[in-house]
Amino acid sequence: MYENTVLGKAYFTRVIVDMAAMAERERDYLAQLDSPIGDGDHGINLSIGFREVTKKLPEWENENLTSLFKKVGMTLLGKVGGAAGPLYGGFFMKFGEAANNKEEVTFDELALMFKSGIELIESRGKAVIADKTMVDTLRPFTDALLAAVEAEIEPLTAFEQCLQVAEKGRDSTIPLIAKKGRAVRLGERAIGHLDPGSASSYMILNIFYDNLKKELA
Amino acid sequence: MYENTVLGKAYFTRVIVDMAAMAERERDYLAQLDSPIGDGDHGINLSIGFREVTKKLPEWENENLTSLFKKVGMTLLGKVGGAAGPLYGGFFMKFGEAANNKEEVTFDELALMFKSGIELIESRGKAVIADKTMVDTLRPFTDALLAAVEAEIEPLTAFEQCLQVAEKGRDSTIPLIAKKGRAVRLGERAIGHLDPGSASSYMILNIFYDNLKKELA
Amino acid sequence: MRRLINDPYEIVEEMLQGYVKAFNKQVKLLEHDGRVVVSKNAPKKDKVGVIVGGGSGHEPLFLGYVGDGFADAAVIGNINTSPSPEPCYNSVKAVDAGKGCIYLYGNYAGDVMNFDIGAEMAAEDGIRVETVLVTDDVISSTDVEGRRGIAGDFFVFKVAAAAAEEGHDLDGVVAAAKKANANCATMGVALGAAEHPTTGKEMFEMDSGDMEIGMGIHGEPGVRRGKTEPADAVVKEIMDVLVPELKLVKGDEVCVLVNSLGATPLMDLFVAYRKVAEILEELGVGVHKTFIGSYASTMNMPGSSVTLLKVDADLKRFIDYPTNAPYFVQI
Amino acid sequence: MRRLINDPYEIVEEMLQGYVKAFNKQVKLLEHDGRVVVSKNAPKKDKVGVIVGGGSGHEPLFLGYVGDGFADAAVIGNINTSPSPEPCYNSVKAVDAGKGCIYLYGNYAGDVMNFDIGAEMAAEDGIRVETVLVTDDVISSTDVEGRRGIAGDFFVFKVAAAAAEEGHDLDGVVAAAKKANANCATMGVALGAAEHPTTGKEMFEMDSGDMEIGMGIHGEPGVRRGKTEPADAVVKEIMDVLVPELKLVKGDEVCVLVNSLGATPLMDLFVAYRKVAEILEELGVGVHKTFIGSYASTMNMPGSSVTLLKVDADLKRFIDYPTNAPYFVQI
Ligand SMILES: Nc1ncnc2c1ncn2[C@@H]1O[C@H](COP(=O)(O)OP(=O)(O)O)[C@@H](O)[C@H]1O
Ligand SMILES: Nc1ncnc2c1ncn2[C@@H]1O[C@H](COP(=O)(O)OP(=O)(O)O)[C@@H](O)[C@H]1O
Ligand SMILES: [Mg+2]
Ligand SMILES: [Mg+2]
Ligand SMILES: [Mg+2]
Ligand SMILES: [Mg+2]
Repeated sequence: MYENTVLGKAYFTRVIVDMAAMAERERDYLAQLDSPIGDGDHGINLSIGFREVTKKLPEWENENLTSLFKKVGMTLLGKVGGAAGPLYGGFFMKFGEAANNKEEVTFDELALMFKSGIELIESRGKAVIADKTMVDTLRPFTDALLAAVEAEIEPLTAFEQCLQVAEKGRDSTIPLIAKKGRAVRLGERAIGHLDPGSASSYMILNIFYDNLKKELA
Repeated sequence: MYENTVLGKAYFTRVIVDMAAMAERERDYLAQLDSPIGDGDHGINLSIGFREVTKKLPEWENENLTSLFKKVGMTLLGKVGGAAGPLYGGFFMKFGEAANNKEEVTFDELALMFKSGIELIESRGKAVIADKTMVDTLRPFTDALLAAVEAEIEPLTAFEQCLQVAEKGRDSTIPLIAKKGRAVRLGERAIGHLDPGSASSYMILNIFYDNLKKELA
Repeated sequence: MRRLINDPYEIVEEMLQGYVKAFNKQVKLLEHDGRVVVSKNAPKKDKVGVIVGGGSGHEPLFLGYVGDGFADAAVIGNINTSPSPEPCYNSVKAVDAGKGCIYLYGNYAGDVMNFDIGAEMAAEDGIRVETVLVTDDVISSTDVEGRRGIAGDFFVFKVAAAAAEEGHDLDGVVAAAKKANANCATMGVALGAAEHPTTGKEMFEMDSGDMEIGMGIHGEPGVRRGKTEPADAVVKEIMDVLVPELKLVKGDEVCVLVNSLGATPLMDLFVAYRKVAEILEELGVGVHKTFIGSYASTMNMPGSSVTLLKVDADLKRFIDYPTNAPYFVQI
Repeated sequence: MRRLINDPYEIVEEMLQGYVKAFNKQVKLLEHDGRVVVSKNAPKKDKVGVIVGGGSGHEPLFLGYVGDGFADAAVIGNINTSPSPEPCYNSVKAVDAGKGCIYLYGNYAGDVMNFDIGAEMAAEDGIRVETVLVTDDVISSTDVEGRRGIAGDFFVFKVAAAAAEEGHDLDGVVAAAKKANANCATMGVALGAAEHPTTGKEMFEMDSGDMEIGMGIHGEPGVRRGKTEPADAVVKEIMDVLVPELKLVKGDEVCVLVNSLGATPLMDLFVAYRKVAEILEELGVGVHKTFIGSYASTMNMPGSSVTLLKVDADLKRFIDYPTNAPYFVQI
């Protein structure tokens, strides 16, 4: 079914470049989201990490998808720190690992890469849905993506539907009390605030989608 | 000529009470004058000093004019510090000394009290006219008062004329470069600013005048 | 922003370079890891390695307490952000003297994740690393395990470091650190936000003239926000939480830390301590030693906190142990 | 206002009471004069009495430097205002050991008037009191005599105190203080104003994002005001004044003090020192010792200064002399 949606180094490189651009563009917005219920640095953390990724990206031209995302993940892990460093860093390392050292993957394989990534976040962060974290965006998205692939839905349509699920997941964090991360100590005071990690996750997923559109157009 | 203008304890006590009220009322204004060309505390200094004077005033009921103003001066000297403490403190000590331990003085004797006071300021502060200090208000005023007394001008008229001289002296500080006090280091940057000490001196002289009006009315 | 900086993305590196240049008699940066400040005398023969760390922006916290008689190393993260695993691991390699190491830091999820990975990496090299989380911020959670670590870091670090210097083994150092942490309680008040060099803006909004009781050192929300009240009333509100928390009774002894978050003048801390001392006197609680200053800051945040450490003979000896760290010298 | 106070008219008294309670092992207030902080060990037999002082609001300046190996007494005025003559006199009576006393303070007209009266009163009792005015603020006047004293106070006080401890007589202590002062130069930059507890307002106006080079520690206007520039550029501008002022050449040695006026984070001071060190290295000027922190503040004023003290063997020995004053401990 998905034999024709082959996503290669070019696609993923563009995704990386766009994530880095997003981290700059949304830096202050994401930092601001992190201010009432965290420590006001989420966007800054991502921008520090992705600046380093951007700096090193040219050196990674000859990597396969696994080693490329391992380097992305290691860079984030090494440069970011905080919660986002190990979580996003680990996510991308596992995301790449699932590409089995290939140079390109099909759409259903991409779904498995997301699955592998979110599992790392869950095991490292010990968060489940409704804990008011990035898991609220990424887990429903991944489940929907796996289901869509199972149902053999056409890639762009599938991703678009899953993005809606991700968006709903992101927004579901607003009324929640946090069970993980800095916002835990706020108790009821966290209610009414969007979780910054769920917001950045949604932005990242959007970048995968936008480039998919370009790739398949 | 001045035998009928007898100024006693009641007059001087009202002057003291009114100076204390002035220090409160004008505290922030005088502090503000002191901010661009000094250290922003002149009004606060006076208020600290006169609060203490107010607190002790009831204990001084039985003092004569000399010992009363010695206590006023000592209190300012002890409480205020800075430039204003020794200058105004010394002023009032000398002002009282010139009353020669009397309970009341005539208008010409009052003039001599001012003379004695301003001389202390000049000798302690080593400032002359046009140095941009309180001397610019007090010295012309005192000279005019001594001249008016010499010319046997009627007290209220005399004081009123002298106040105008004092006001001109105060305002003369505006275009000056300072030669004494904190403003010295500003050089040309002091130009355009009223000297706070010359402003507070003018207020004090006004209080003497207002109570003179009440006394002689 | 009322700060002078260069490139905000280089500020942590520049700070560390300036720091080790200034205090090159006591400390250095690891050659292969610019985020690890190490005591010139580390590793010390037969001594447990004492490693502290966390995000930067809390100076003198972490780096200022590395030196003789105090911590062996500090691992430094980005501003308000835990260090990443690599320098956590590298610090162990640098200071371990065969007796194992202790990680000491404030209880924040990000720090735990990163230091834990560092400890796992060290474990693979056969080095035992134990962790004691500081949880002195009484207001941040009702259950003790969930509490944040703030100014109490100073007391817990000091005690653990002295225990290590005295020759206790890793279990003994861990026990001393845990005891200090259990006997330590802090409550603070914020009067405004720090300015983040990267955004150039205040990290949260707070009107001048307002205060927030119980706010965390990263601006994490506290208990209540309102107009400022007289210093004595605020100190009393704080002491009314700390005293029962530590179950202080007549005859007990404490160390007191009145801490500035950065932009609160010493003058105000002395005024606050006057009331702290008065309250303790009334209770018949003795004061062994008092510390007043900016021991754990949030850059230029206006606000302060009071920390009490209930002490016995052992804790007093550990607190009094001499040290020559650049930001805490004690004879 | 981003401060917690009680009655602003009581703030100096409350501060002093809190201070001496906190550090009662080292200092006390004179029983008959609550504006004089005295070392518990004063008067010291056969030693020249070292008395520092000035307005309050510059903490730890003055009171924090009273203690063993440092000043014998500090005379404390109202905020930003010189003390009055009485406590100046009382401090002499309290610490004189028959060898005379030295008054050390920043060169401000108000301070001179009040301390001079104090000295006259002491002279009437037959006690010799000499005065050395600190004039390190290079920007405040072209003629050296007219210059203000700012952070350089710390170096001049330290040198004079050590000379006294070493047993020099009054003339020797005066000579040491004068030498330190002559070898000391400071230049600062302000980024805003302190908040005065009495008015509850900032003491002058300055937009966030602006700076004023050369501003005094009471907010006395400086050389020029403009938009903030990168830290390195500002440090360079400062060093370009200090280095020729002290005629530093290759092979010279200095002590460096990077001082916060109150609300400037240590982080920024370390960043600034990095550049100071780089410039000195390029010049081939050695650094004997570095001091970074808030050594002379203006309450919560944002801003900082760099002080250089050109040192020879004597000055180095004086600077290194051990002390246990509450705000400057040195082993
Ligand atoms: N235990 C966790 N599991 C999953 N996600 C988490 C966890 N803790 C925090 N997060 C996510 O990380 C985000 C905060 O990241 P960031 O601000 O960069 O780190 P820090 O909290 O250390 O400052 C939160 O908004 C949340 O989505
Ligand atoms: N040498 C002097 N002679 C006369 N008046 C002076 C002198 N120095 C300062 N003054 C006066 O004192 C005023 C400042 O007083 P104040 O602000 O209370 O003291 P300080 O300058 O110590 O802060 C100046 O405005 C000036 O009028
Ligand atoms: Mg955060
Ligand atoms: Mg003034
Ligand atoms: Mg963070
Ligand atoms: Mg003043």
